[in-house]
Amino acid sequence: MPHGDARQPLLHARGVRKIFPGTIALDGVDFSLHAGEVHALLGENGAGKSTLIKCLTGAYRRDGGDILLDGESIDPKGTLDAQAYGIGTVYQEVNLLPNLSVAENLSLGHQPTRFGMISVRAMNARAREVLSQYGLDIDVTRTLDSYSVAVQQVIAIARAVMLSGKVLILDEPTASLDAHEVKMLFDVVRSLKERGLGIVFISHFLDQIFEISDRLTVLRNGQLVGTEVTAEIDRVRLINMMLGRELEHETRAHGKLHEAAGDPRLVFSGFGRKGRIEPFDLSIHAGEVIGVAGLLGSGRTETAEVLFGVAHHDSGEARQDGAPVSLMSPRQAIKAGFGFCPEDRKTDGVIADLSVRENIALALQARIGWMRRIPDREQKAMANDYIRKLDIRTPDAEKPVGLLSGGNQQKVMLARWLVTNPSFLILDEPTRGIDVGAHAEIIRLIEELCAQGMSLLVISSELDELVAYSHRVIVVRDRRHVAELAGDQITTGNMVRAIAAPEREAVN
Amino acid sequence: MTGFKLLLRRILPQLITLALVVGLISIMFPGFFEISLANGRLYGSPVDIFNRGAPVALLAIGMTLVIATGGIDLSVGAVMAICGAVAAWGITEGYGLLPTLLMALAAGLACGLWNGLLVAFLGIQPIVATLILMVAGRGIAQLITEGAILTFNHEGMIFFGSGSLLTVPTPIIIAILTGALVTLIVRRSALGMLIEAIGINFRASTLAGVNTRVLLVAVYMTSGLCAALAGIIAAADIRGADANNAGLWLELDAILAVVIGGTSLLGGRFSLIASLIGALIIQAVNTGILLSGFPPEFNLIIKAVIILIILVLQSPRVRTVLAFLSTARADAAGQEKKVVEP
Amino acid sequence: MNSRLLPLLATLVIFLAAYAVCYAQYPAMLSTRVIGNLLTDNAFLGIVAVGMTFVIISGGIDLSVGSVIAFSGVFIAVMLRDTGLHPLAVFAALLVLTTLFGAAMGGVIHYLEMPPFIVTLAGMFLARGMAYVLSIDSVPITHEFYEVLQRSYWLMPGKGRLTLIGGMMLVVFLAGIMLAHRTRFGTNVYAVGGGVQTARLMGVPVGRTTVGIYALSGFLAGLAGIVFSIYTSAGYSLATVGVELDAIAAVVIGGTLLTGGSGFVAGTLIGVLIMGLIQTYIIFDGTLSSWWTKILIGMLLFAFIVLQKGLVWTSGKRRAAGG
Amino acid sequence: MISKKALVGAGVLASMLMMSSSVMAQTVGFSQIGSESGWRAAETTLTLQQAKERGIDLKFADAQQKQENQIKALRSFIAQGVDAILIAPVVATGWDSVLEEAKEAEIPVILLDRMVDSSKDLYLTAVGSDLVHEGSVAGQWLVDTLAGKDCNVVELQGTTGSSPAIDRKNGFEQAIKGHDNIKLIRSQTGDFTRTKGKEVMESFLKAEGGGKNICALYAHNDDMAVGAIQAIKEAGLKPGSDILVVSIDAVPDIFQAMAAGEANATVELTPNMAGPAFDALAAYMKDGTMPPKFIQTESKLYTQADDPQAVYEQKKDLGY
Repeated sequence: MPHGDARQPLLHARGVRKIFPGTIALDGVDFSLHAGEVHALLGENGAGKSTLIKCLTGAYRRDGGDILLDGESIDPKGTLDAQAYGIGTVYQEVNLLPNLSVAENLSLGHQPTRFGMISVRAMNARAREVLSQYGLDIDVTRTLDSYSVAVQQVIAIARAVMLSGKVLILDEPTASLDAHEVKMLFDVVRSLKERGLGIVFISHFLDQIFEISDRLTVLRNGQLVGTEVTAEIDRVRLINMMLGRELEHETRAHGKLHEAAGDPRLVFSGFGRKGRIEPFDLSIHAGEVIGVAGLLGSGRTETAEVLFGVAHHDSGEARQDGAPVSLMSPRQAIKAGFGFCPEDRKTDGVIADLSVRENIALALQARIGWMRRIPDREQKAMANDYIRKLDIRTPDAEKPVGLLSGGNQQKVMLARWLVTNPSFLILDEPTRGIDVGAHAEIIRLIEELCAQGMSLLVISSELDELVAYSHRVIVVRDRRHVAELAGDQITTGNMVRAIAAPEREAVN
Repeated sequence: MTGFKLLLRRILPQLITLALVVGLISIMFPGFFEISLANGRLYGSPVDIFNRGAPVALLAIGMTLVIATGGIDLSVGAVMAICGAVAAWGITEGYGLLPTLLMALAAGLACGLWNGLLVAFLGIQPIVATLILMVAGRGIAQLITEGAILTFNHEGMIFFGSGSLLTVPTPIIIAILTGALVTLIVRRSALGMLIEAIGINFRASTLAGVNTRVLLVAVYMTSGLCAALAGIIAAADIRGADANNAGLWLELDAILAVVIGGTSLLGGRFSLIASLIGALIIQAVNTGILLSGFPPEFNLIIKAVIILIILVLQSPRVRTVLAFLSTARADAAGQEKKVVEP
Repeated sequence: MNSRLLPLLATLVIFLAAYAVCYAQYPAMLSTRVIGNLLTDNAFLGIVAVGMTFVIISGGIDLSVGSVIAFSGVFIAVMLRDTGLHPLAVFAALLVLTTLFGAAMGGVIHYLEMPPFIVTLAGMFLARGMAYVLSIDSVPITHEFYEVLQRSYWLMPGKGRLTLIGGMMLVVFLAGIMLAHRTRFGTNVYAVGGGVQTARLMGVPVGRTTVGIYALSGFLAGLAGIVFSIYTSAGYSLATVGVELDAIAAVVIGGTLLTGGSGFVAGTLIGVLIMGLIQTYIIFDGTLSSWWTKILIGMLLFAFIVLQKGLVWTSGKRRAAGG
Repeated sequence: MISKKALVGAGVLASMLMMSSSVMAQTVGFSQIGSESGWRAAETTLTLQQAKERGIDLKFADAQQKQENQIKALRSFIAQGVDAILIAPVVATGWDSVLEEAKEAEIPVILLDRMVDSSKDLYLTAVGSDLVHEGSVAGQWLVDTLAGKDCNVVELQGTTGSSPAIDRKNGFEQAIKGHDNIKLIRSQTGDFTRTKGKEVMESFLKAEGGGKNICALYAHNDDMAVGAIQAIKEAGLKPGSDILVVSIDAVPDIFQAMAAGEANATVELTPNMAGPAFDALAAYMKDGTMPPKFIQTESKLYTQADDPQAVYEQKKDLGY
């Protein structure tokens, strides 16, 4: 290890091995974590990050290697066992119970009791006290699902720290948070660091890694690439470590204005829905990419849902090539040649138990009706075609899509819409939660599609990305479209200003 | 060819179970396999199993589709009573065979429509939505028969219960034809895949443009239609509509048949033929009990124990253990991985 | 207001409104007799519905309870007839038996990963089958202790009786409410209903809880069987057919979601009372034929579910629009 | 929901009007078991008819086969303050406390069709037939008809555990006791329904050499017999001659079968239990005449010699 620390590490994994049938998921990986340190863990999907975490927390039985905590060898039998040792984990999808109150979630299994009965007052008081350490002042008797994901995430951290208190593993905690919420979370992480916890931090966002971590460890294909002090490494080198190659596609300002040839393909005027998104005007040309920037909950997903008919618009109208078009349901939108890759792949996107082939054929089949079944041979050809084109990593087209990784599921979703040959495709966070390689491929694909004349509306919280491929960018705030940037105006700075600007010009 | 092999592998557990149950009966009752021709009709205990199993088999066809969408239909027994009552009423009122049959089938469709609307458009949980018709349906059937057993002597109608075609009893033919037809429609069209998609992920299916609500309604209507056929058979069999007892508790048998057929109650992948074999297994157990000569107070306990054994052997955990014993260790590790994934 | 309480409140409002309508038509409906009857006549249903509430909150279902009640009655009657045991000893033996029966079903559900619907369906057949094997006859209970139990009631003003079993139901409801909201077991039940995987990750002993839930349901079904045997002083293998469906309906009317995770024991009490009210109203009316009775019960069930859904939906919408 | 309330309101008005027109009439509560068979439906029809003829305001409550519902109904009748209660109890046991409540409220109770185990002073009288006797009438007919010939009998029982099933089985067994020529070879439940009657008979036929070993069928009710007759016919045998058929209830359909020579005998259970009950009630109300504790209706045996077609015509409109 290049930057060995004189102190004894808090958590030390030595030569951890994990073998799955056919693959070596972890091949003798070393990893060390000090008290009061934030240690980032990086790597593409499939690099072995999750496997390493699961071996550390005992969710997997490792096939070799030692794990030392405070210098003592430990062998956790499962998540709970790990917790007892002092190792807590918080996942991207909050692993708390939405139907229980905040206080119950915090104290589950450790409720204060009097005469065998739970003392609700003590439980709530304790919850309030614990959360106040994290700067949260909320009604702890309300159910968890009445709070935002960020708050839930902090509650999850609070619970993990309360129960373990030595090592905190954060597995992509920021994936569904907006910038403000990330800041709140990082404040929490910093304060925990000061309290002497060792924190393992996993994220795809390089900015965040540079901002929060002290050291970082990169894995690739189940092997340790290296551990570095964050302050001493630059971006390019880090990406090289992760990919083992130069990034072919560096994000840079696009600079080119879309040649608005002729009339727009789609014109939405006064389009909106009460309570979801204020009426907006939007026109889209063939071969144009429109970016949508804004924070989570600002109305960006709502914009997509209104356009696609998921939420019925209650004002305005839509015209396609000059003729009015009805968009009151996804079916009508699909009939008009729309496609929509939703943000939440798991619940809104893939049909987990159906095969890759069936998932790809689904939207096309739904459009041409149940009576005219796409013959198996055609389905297979279609699926194989896109498996090749989009480089979907799957042994064959018959594998249930739920068993694929997130990035590959995203590609299947894309393929599902591409086979319908849409004229207008809406992508909501197409690159969220997927590894850097797949990320670049999807961005290249977006550019390719628009070159072929498809119109795209892409929602993303990665502003660099929007700068790279958008011809115009709509900025959304407080459920309103507040700005439209085009050409040279499209810079991250302009977007951030538009997102952040308090609304002074508003009349009401 | 591979499709056939896949199918065989899918229904193999059910086939083995059926063979075991039948084997058990034939040990206790050696004359079991004797089949003869009487009155131009096949006659024998195996024929009885098919014949008596026909109503449950029909219910199981509709039930399979409903369960594949993640729902359940508790009302099918009551719907049988309603449709039987309509059929008996129509024939005694002299509407003629064809109009009467159409009326009975329409009644089944209407019941399915009601269930489907409650589930798909009012968003009521299937078990509650169909409970309403389960409670009220028998009342509706009695309203039609005015509480009495409405008897008829129309030869054409009776044919559907106790007639035969080319020596095969009509109910068997109806059940097989319906099963084949529904399988054909569902698998040759895209319906099967769309139904499975709805059962696995309703919201994602809607977003992919699947007409989820209409399909849901259609599935409950199919269930109603199957129940109507079963109701007509049941009424024709005894030449009368017995509103109180026709199809009583058969919904539970139908659900059991589907589960024994290996379709998950959570919805998703389904197999109609496996459900049909499931219905046969249940009827084989029933017929076996009748042939055994045990006192009737033991009927339920025998049935419960046999079904419990079948279900335990088919349970995912026991299957995993069996798979673990029969395949390589590596395979089992793969299984374990799937289970652990949070 | 806490949004969790909304369905409960909706149910209460519906109950009071329905009672007011009944009272307007038949003033005798507000007599202490009718109120006493509501408690006494629905005692066994209420007790079993408490167990069903826990099962449903955990995301399961228990179809066996009706048969278990019938089995309990026959078991008690046969034991009292054939052995010299005191009823209390028989009660204890029975409760152990039904609790174990429930626990066994819970064990099969959890450890064999089988759906509760099917496991308890088999349990339903099994329990009734065992009742048949014990005795197909209706066996009267003549023990003097039973007379004491039956004669212990408080005569309310207006000749209404608050009987022991009616009071017992209220006690069970109180205990159920405490168990649900004031014990770790109760929280664990909600947790399992909220998500089995997550609950497991958070350290909820899912297996123990599942077994406990069905054991509780079996225990309460046994208790309901004792109450039913006091109610009818007999054991009869054909008794209480379909009570599981009544219990489920009461739980659902009481605002508990069949999907699990949310609901209230107190709501179930109101659900039971609403069902009793409907029956009383139909009897007071006295003009409905057998079939119209069934149709009306179905229609009212439908009306209650839709009404409740509507109330929850509109207030949810108002909240969304407001916030 | 508003329209619903309006509906209920209209109902209030209508029932008030109706009440005012029958102010003088007695109010009698009638707790019926349910409508599980044609016979039961006929009993309900006749009770309603009889009440109407006498100007009695009958409160009808259907218990859907559940004792608990019947107890609820009785308690509601008491709370409502009816003048008398008729009840067809679903099971004999378990009526003590509710009958005591009725007694305390001084409401006379009359049992219809089936008996209860309770003390005799808890009810005014019971109208019904003797179920054991019915079974033995059927058994005696078989004994007489066979006149010593060997005969294997199969039995279709009613719903397992129900009192008619138990008593009719006992009565029949008593009658054939000591007649060694008659052997009961198989007995299964047919749940009192035609469907099950047919299905069980089919198995009997298979199990007994295609029916060659069976000489007679005894069914606990006519409905099961009607189903079984079809099964016998479908097996290529002649019911009524190859296999003798005797059953109980005397519903219209069995007379059709008898007219066609497919059934041999049935024992009548009259559905008119309410007539004698109302008579006894009227006498008691007038001057306190205590009726006998059990008013037994006739268990008349009908055979093919009794002009079954005529009986059918006479019975078919009684609501069976």
